[in-house]
Amino acid sequence: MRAPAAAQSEATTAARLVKVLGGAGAVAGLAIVTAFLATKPRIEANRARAVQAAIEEVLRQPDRYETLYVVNDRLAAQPPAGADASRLEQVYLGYRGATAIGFAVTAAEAGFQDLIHLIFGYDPATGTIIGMRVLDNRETPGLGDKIVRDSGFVAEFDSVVLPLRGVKAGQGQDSPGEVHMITGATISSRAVIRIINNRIQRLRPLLDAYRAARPEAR
Amino acid sequence: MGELFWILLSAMVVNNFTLAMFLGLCPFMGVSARVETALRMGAANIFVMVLTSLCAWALNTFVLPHAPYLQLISFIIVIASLVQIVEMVIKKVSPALFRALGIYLPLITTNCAILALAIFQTTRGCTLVEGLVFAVGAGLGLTLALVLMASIRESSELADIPALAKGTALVLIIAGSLSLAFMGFAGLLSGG
Amino acid sequence: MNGSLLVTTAPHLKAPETTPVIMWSVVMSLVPVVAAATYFFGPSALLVIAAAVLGAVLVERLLSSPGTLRDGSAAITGILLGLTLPAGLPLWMAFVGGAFAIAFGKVIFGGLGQNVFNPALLGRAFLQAAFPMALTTWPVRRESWWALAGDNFAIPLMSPQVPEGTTGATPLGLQKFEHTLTPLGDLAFGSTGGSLGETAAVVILLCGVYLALRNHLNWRTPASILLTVAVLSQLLHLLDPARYPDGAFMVLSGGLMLGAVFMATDPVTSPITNPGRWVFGAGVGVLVVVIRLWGGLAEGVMYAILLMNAMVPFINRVTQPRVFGTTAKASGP
Amino acid sequence: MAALFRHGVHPPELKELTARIPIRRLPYPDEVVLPLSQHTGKPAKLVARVGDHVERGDLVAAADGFVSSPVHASAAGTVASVELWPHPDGTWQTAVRIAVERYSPQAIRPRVVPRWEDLTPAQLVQAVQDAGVVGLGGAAFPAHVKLSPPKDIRIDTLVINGCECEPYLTTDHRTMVEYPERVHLGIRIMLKAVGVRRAVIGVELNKPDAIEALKRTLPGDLDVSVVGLRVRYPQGAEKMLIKSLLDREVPSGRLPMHVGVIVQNVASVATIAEVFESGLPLVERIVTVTGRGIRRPANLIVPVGTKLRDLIAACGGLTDNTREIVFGGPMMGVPVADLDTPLTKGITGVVALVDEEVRPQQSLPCIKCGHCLDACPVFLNPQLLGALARAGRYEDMVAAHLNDCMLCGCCSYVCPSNIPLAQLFRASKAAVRRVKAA
Amino acid sequence: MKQSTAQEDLVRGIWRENPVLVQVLGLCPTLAVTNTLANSLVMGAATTFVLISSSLMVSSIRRWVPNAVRISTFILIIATFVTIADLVLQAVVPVIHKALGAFVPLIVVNCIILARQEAFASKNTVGRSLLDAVGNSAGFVMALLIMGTIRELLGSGTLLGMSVFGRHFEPWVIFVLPPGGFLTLGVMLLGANWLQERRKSAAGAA
Ligand SMILES: Cc1cc2nc3c(=O)[nH]c(=O)nc-3n(C[C@H](O)[C@H](O)[C@H](O)COP(=O)(O)O)c2cc1C
Ligand SMILES: Cc1cc2nc3c(=O)[nH]c(=O)nc-3n(C[C@H](O)[C@H](O)[C@H](O)COP(=O)(O)O)c2cc1C
Ligand SMILES: Cc1cc2nc3c(=O)[nH]c(=O)nc-3n(C[C@H](O)[C@H](O)[C@H](O)COP(=O)(O)O)c2cc1C
Ligand SMILES: Cc1cc2nc3c(=O)[nH]c(=O)nc-3n(C[C@H](O)[C@H](O)[C@H](O)CO)c2cc1C
Ligand code: SF4
Ligand code: SF4
Ligand code: SF4
Ligand code: SF4
Ligand code: FES
Repeated sequence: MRAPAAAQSEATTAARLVKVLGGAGAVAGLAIVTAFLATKPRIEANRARAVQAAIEEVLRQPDRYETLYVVNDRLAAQPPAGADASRLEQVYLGYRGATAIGFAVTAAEAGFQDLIHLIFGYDPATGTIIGMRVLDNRETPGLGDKIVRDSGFVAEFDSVVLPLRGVKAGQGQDSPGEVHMITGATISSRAVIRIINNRIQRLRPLLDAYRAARPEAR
Repeated sequence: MGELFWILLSAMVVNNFTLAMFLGLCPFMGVSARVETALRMGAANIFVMVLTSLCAWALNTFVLPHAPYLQLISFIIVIASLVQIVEMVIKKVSPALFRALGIYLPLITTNCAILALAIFQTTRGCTLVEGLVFAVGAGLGLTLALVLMASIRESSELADIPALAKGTALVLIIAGSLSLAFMGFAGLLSGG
Repeated sequence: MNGSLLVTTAPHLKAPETTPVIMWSVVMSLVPVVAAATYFFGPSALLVIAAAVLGAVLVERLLSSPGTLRDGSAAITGILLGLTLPAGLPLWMAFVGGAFAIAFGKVIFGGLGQNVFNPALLGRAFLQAAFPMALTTWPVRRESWWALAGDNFAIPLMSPQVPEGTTGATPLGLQKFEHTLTPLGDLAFGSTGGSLGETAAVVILLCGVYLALRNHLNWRTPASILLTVAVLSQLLHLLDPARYPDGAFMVLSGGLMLGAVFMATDPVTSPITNPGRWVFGAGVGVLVVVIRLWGGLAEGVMYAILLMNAMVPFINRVTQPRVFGTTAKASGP
Repeated sequence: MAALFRHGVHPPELKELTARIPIRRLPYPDEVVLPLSQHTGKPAKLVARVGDHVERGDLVAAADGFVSSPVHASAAGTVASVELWPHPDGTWQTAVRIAVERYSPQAIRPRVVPRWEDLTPAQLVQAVQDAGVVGLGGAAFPAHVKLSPPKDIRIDTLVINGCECEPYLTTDHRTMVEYPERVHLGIRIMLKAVGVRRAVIGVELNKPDAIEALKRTLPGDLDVSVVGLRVRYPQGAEKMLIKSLLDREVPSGRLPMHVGVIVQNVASVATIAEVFESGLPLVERIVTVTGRGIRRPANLIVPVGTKLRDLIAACGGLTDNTREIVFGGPMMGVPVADLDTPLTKGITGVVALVDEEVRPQQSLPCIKCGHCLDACPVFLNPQLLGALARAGRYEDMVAAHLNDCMLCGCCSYVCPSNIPLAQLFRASKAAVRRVKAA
Repeated sequence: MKQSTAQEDLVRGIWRENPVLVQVLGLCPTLAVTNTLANSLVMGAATTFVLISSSLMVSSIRRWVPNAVRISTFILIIATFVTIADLVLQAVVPVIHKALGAFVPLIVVNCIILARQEAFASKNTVGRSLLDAVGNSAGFVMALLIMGTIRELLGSGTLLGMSVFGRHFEPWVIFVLPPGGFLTLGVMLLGANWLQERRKSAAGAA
C-alpha cells in the first residue's frame, strides 16, 4: 500500500521540479529576450559609432567608407549568402569624393602583457600608413599604454612609408619608414610596428588584387 | 606551434588567472592552507577547465550564433550540468579518484575562473585546439599559484605573524608579493 | 665562585658565530661594493644607498621590537636595495623602497628570519612597479665625478625632471634591444651603465668568496646559479650565436653577480637544505636566462630570485635530509 | 683509515688541562651517598638497613629484575640514613648515606674470586651483573644486558669506545694509557661472554699515547685492532662510532646489536677485567675533575657516591669566576646546582665552566642558515624540529624523527642565533613520553 | 533563531558582516575592477541591481521552489538579471562596459549574491530581504569605492579622471596594477583588523 504512494509522491515531485524549473526558465528567457530586443538598437549603434570613429580617425575623415569581407582569401564587397557577416574578417575602404583613399585594417598580436588590438589606415597606392589607433590593450598603465595616450607616438604613424622600422628616441636619420619608439616602452612600441608590418604583409596581395579588379578603388 | 606555446605560457604565467587577472580568488583564499588540498583543487580545476572549454566551443559553434543573448545562461547551465554528470561518472568508475577530487568539483563550478575561461575563449574567438590549450594553461597557472600560496602558508604557520596580519590580510599581502614576482614574466615570448 | 651556579641545559659550550656577527660581516663585505659604485657613479651612489638604508632602518625601528636594529639585517636590506637602484633615482623613492621592503617584506611576516621574500628585492620590485620610468632611467656620462647622476633631489611625491633623451643604456638593454655587446673587461671591472651594484662583477665575487670562506654564506647557491646561467646560455649561444650572447657575457652583465652572491644567498629566503640550495640556484639560473632572452624585460635577476623565493617552502619540503639509519633516498651531497 | 661519520662539530678540545696528569686516588671522604638509581633501568631494591655496618663492596641494594643493577657500598662505614637526596639528574631520589669509618683500611672482605676462564658465558654475565657493572661511557646501561643479546641476533664485532670526543674529559684517555692490559683483559672476557671473535677499539687521533699503549700491549692470540679516528664530536656516540669504524648504519629506532655490534666503553671494559681480577664490584671509578674553574685539575679514582663538594675540595677548590658545574662533558653533561650531589657510576667527569665560556642565555630568531642541518650527525632538520617544538606540534616532531635525536647538542652548539635546540628536543621528548603514557 | 530587527537587517551588511572586508567574499570583482573609481561605481551599481532584484524575486517565489532545484533556480534568476544588466550597460556606457570586460557577466558567480539568496532571501519575507540586499550592496559598494578611490588617487593621481595632485605628481603605477590591488585590499583588511582590535580593547577596558 505504501510503496505505490511513495512512488506517486516521487513522481509528483519530479513533475513539480520540471514545472518549476521550466516556468522559471521560460520567464527568464522572456525577460532576457525583451531586454535584448530593447537594447539591441543602441548597442549596435554604439558599436557602429565606435567602428566609424576609428575608421574616420585612421583614414583622416573619409567622406564615406564601405565594408569589405575576406572570403576565401579574396576581398568581396558582399558576404556570401547565408554567412554571418559579423563573424567574417573585415576590411574597410574609405573614399574622399569618388576616389578611394585607403583601407582601414584591424589587427591584433601579442604586446608586452597581452594582445594589442589596433586599427590603421593604409594607402596601397603609395605604400604608406595614414594613421593608427589602438583599440584595446592591457599594457602597463603609464608605460606601455602610452601607445594610446602619447599623442607624439600616435602622430609617428602619420604618413610613414612601409615597411616600418622602430628607432630609439633621439636616434635615426629621418628616413621615411622610421617610427620613434617610446622610451621605457620599447616593447609595446615595437609590437605596434610589428603588428602593422605583419598585417600588411599578409593582406597586401588581397588588397592589390581587389584594387586591380575594381578600378574605382585605385 | 609557436602560437599555441605562447597561448599556454600566457595563460599560465604572464596573465595568470589568479595573480594577474583576479579570477578564482575565493577558492584561492579558501583552499590554499594545505599543499595537499591545493594540489587536488588544482587538478580538479584543470579538469573542469578543459571540460568547460569543450562546452564553450560547442555552444559558440552550434548554438550561440542563433541566440547570442543566451550566452551567459547557457554557459553557466551547461557547464554546471556537465560537471555534475562527470562527477557522477567518476563516482561510478573510480571511487578513489572521486574521493581525491570529487568534493572540489561542485565548489569549482560556480567559480568565476571557470566562467571567465568560457567568456575569454569566446571573445577571443578561439578554435577548439586553441581553447583547449588556453584551458590547460589557465588551469596550470591556477594550480601553480595555489600550490605556491599553500606551501608559503604552511611554512608561515611556524612564524610569529603579528596578530593584526593573521588570516586573510597576510594571504592578500603574500598574493601581492607573488603577483609582483610574476610581473617578471611580462612580455614573455612577445618578441623583445 | 660568586653567587649561585647557573643551571642550563647541554650543550654548555657555544661556537663563537652569532647572527649579528654574520650580519655585520656581510655589511662589511658590502663596503667594497659600495665603494666601487661610488667610484663609478659619484656622490649620487652614496646618496641613494643612504636614503634606502634610512627608509629601512627607520621602519624597522618603528615597527619592530626595540633592539632589532643591532642584528644588522635591516642595514643589509637597505644597502642591498640601494645597490639595485639607478644612481639618478630621486632619494624619496629610494626611501620609500627601503620602508616598503621592511614593512611588507619583513615585519608583516614576523620580523627577522620569518619572511618568505627577499625584502630588498621585494622593495625593488615594488619600486619598479610603482615608478617604472624612474627605475629604468640610467645615467649618462657626467662631466665631473662630483656631478649628480640625475634628479636625486626631486621633491617627494613629485616626478623627477629628466631632460628628454638623457637616459643611458645598460649592457643587457644594449644586447637585447640593439644587439650590441659590451666588452667583457668593462663588465668585470666596472664602467658600464646600470644599477649601482651592476658594476665591477669581480669585486662582488671576491667579497662573496671571503664570506663563503668564513661560512657566512653558503657557496652552493651562487655556484649553482652562475653555473646554470653560464652553461645554459653558452649552449644557446652555440646553437645560434647571432641571437644569443655567450655565457661569459651573461654571467658578468647586469645584476647577476650581486644577486647570486648577496641576494640569492639570504639564508632566510633561500632553502635550508644543501640539495635545496642547488635546486634553488638552478631555478634562479634558468629563470634569469628565460627572462633575459625571451622575456619582455632586459634583466630578470630580481624576478628570478623572487619567484624562486616563493618556491623555497616547497623546495625545503621535498629536499629534507635522509635521516641516519633510514633507507629513503635523496641523501644530500 | 676508517670511514668518518658525516656532519658533527669540532669544538675546542681543551684536554691539555689533565691529559698528562697521572691518575691518583682520592682520599676517602667522610660520607658517601649512594642513590638506588645509578643506571638505566629499574632502580635497585634496598637491602641494607639504617644502622647496619657495611664493608667496602658489601651489597647495599640488589638488582630488581634483569634490566637493573645492584649497588655496593663504596666505603666501609655505617648506614646513617636512607632518604631523598639530590641526584645528578636534577631530581631528588632515594639514596643510602654511609658515614665512612675514618680509620678503616677500606679492604674488601675476603671472597672467592672465580677464575673467568672456567665460567660459562651465562655465568660470566651473571658475575658481571652481580658486580653492578654498568656502562661507564655515560648512559650507565647495565653491562650484562648488552652481553646477553637475544638468541636470534648474531653479533660479529665488539666495538670498544675509546673516543672520548667530549671536550675537557680525559678519563678514558688516562685509563688507556695507564691500564692498557686491563682493557685487553676486559675485551678477552667479553669476547668469551658473547662468543665473538673480533674486537675493534676506536680511539681519536688526539690521543696518540693511548693508541700507542694499546698497540704495544695488543694480545697476539686475539683478533683485536686499534683504529685511530679523526677528531670530531660526537664520534663517541655508538651509532657514529659504528659508522666510522665498520661503515654500518644502525637503522633508525634500532640498536647496535641489530647490525651485529656491541659497543662498550673502554673504562667499562677495564672495570669488567677488574671484577675478575680482584673480585671487587663496581665501587669506584676514574673521573676527570677539570675546567678553568677548578684550581688543580686532576684525574682521580673516586669512590662511587662521593659528594661533589669533597671532590672539588680535593682539587683545590673553585675559582671566583666559576659559573656552572657540569657532570659529564660540556656538550652533553648535566648541570649541577647543589654541591652535595653525589657522583654516580655513569659520571665521566666534572667540569667547572667560567663566565666567559658558558652559553649566553638570550637567543635571536632563527635565520634559517642551515648550520644546524650541517651539524646534525643523524641528518635531522633541527631547524624544523625547533620551530615545531615552539609551536607545541609534538606529533609533527615525531614524524620528523624526533626519536632519532640523541641530544648530542651539535645543533645548539653551531646555532648563530643561540637557539637552545637540544634543550627543546629534550623537553619535547619528555612531552611525547607523557602523552604516550597518558 | 533570534528574530532580528529591520534596522539590523539593513546595517549588518554594511559593517559588522561586510561581505568583502569581514566575510571576504566577492574578492574577484573587488580587486579586478577597482583600478579606477568610475569602474568601481558602475560595477557597484550593476551588482546592486542584480542583488536587489534577485533577492526580491527569490524571496517572493520562495514558497514555490522545491529544495532540489533551489540553487539552479537561483542561478537562473541571477543570470537573467546579470544578462539584463550587461545589455543595459553595453547600451548606455559602452566605454566603461569595455573596461569592466568579463567582470559584468561574472557577477553571476559573485559569491555574495548567491550567498545572500541562500542565507537570507530564500528564508525571509520580501521586505526583509530587500533590506538585507540593500545593506549588503551598500557594504559591497563601500568596499569597491574605498578601493577605487585609493587606487585611482595614488595610481593615476586623479579621481574620476580629474587631476587631483597637479601635473608634477608622480603616480604610483603599482596601484593600478594587479599587485597593487592585492596589497591595497591587504592593507585595508589590516586596517579593519586594527579597528576591531581597538574596539574590542576599548570594550574590554570599559
Ligand atoms: C612594471 C613594469 C611594467 C612595464 N611595462 C611595459 C610596457 O607596458 N610596455 C613596454 O614596452 N615595456 C614595459 N616595461 C619594460 C621596460 O620598461 C623595458 O625596460 C623597456 O621596454 C625597454 O625600453 P627602453 O629601452 O626604452 O628602456 C615594463 C617594465 C616594468 C618593470
Ligand atoms: C630500553 C633499552 C634497551 C636496550 N637493550 C639493549 C640490548 O638488548 N642490547 C644492547 O647491546 N644494548 C641495549 N641497549 C643499550 C643501548 O645500545 C645503549 O648502549 C645505551 O642506551 C647507552 O647508549 P649511549 O651511551 O650511546 O646513549 C638498550 C637501551 C635501552 C634504552
Ligand atoms: C653524543 C654522544 C657522545 C658520546 N660520546 C662518548 C664518548 O666519547 N665515549 C664513550 O665512551 N661513550 C660516549 N657516548 C656513549 C656511547 O654512545 C655508548 O653509550 C657507550 O660507548 C657504550 O658504552 P658503555 O655502555 O660501556 O658506556 C656518547 C653518547 C652520545 C649520545
Ligand atoms: C649572506 C646574507 C645575505 C643577505 N641578503 C639579503 C638580501 O638580499 N636582502 C635582504 O633584505 N636582506 C639580506 N640579508 C639580511 C637578512 O637575512 C634579511 O634581511 C632577512 O631576510 C630578514 O629576515 C642577508 C643576510 C646574509 C647573512
Ligand atoms: S583565438 Fe584566442 S587564444 Fe587563440 S590566438 Fe586568437 S586570441 Fe589567442
Ligand atoms: S641534538 Fe639531536 S637534532 Fe641536534 S644535532 Fe644532535 S641529534 Fe641532531
Ligand atoms: S643553526 Fe640556528 S639559526 Fe641556523 S637554521 Fe639552525 S636553528 Fe636556525
Ligand atoms: S564556493 Fe563559491 S562562494 Fe564559496 S568560496 Fe568558493 S567560489 Fe566563493
Ligand atoms: S571566485 Fe569569488 S568572485 Fe571570483
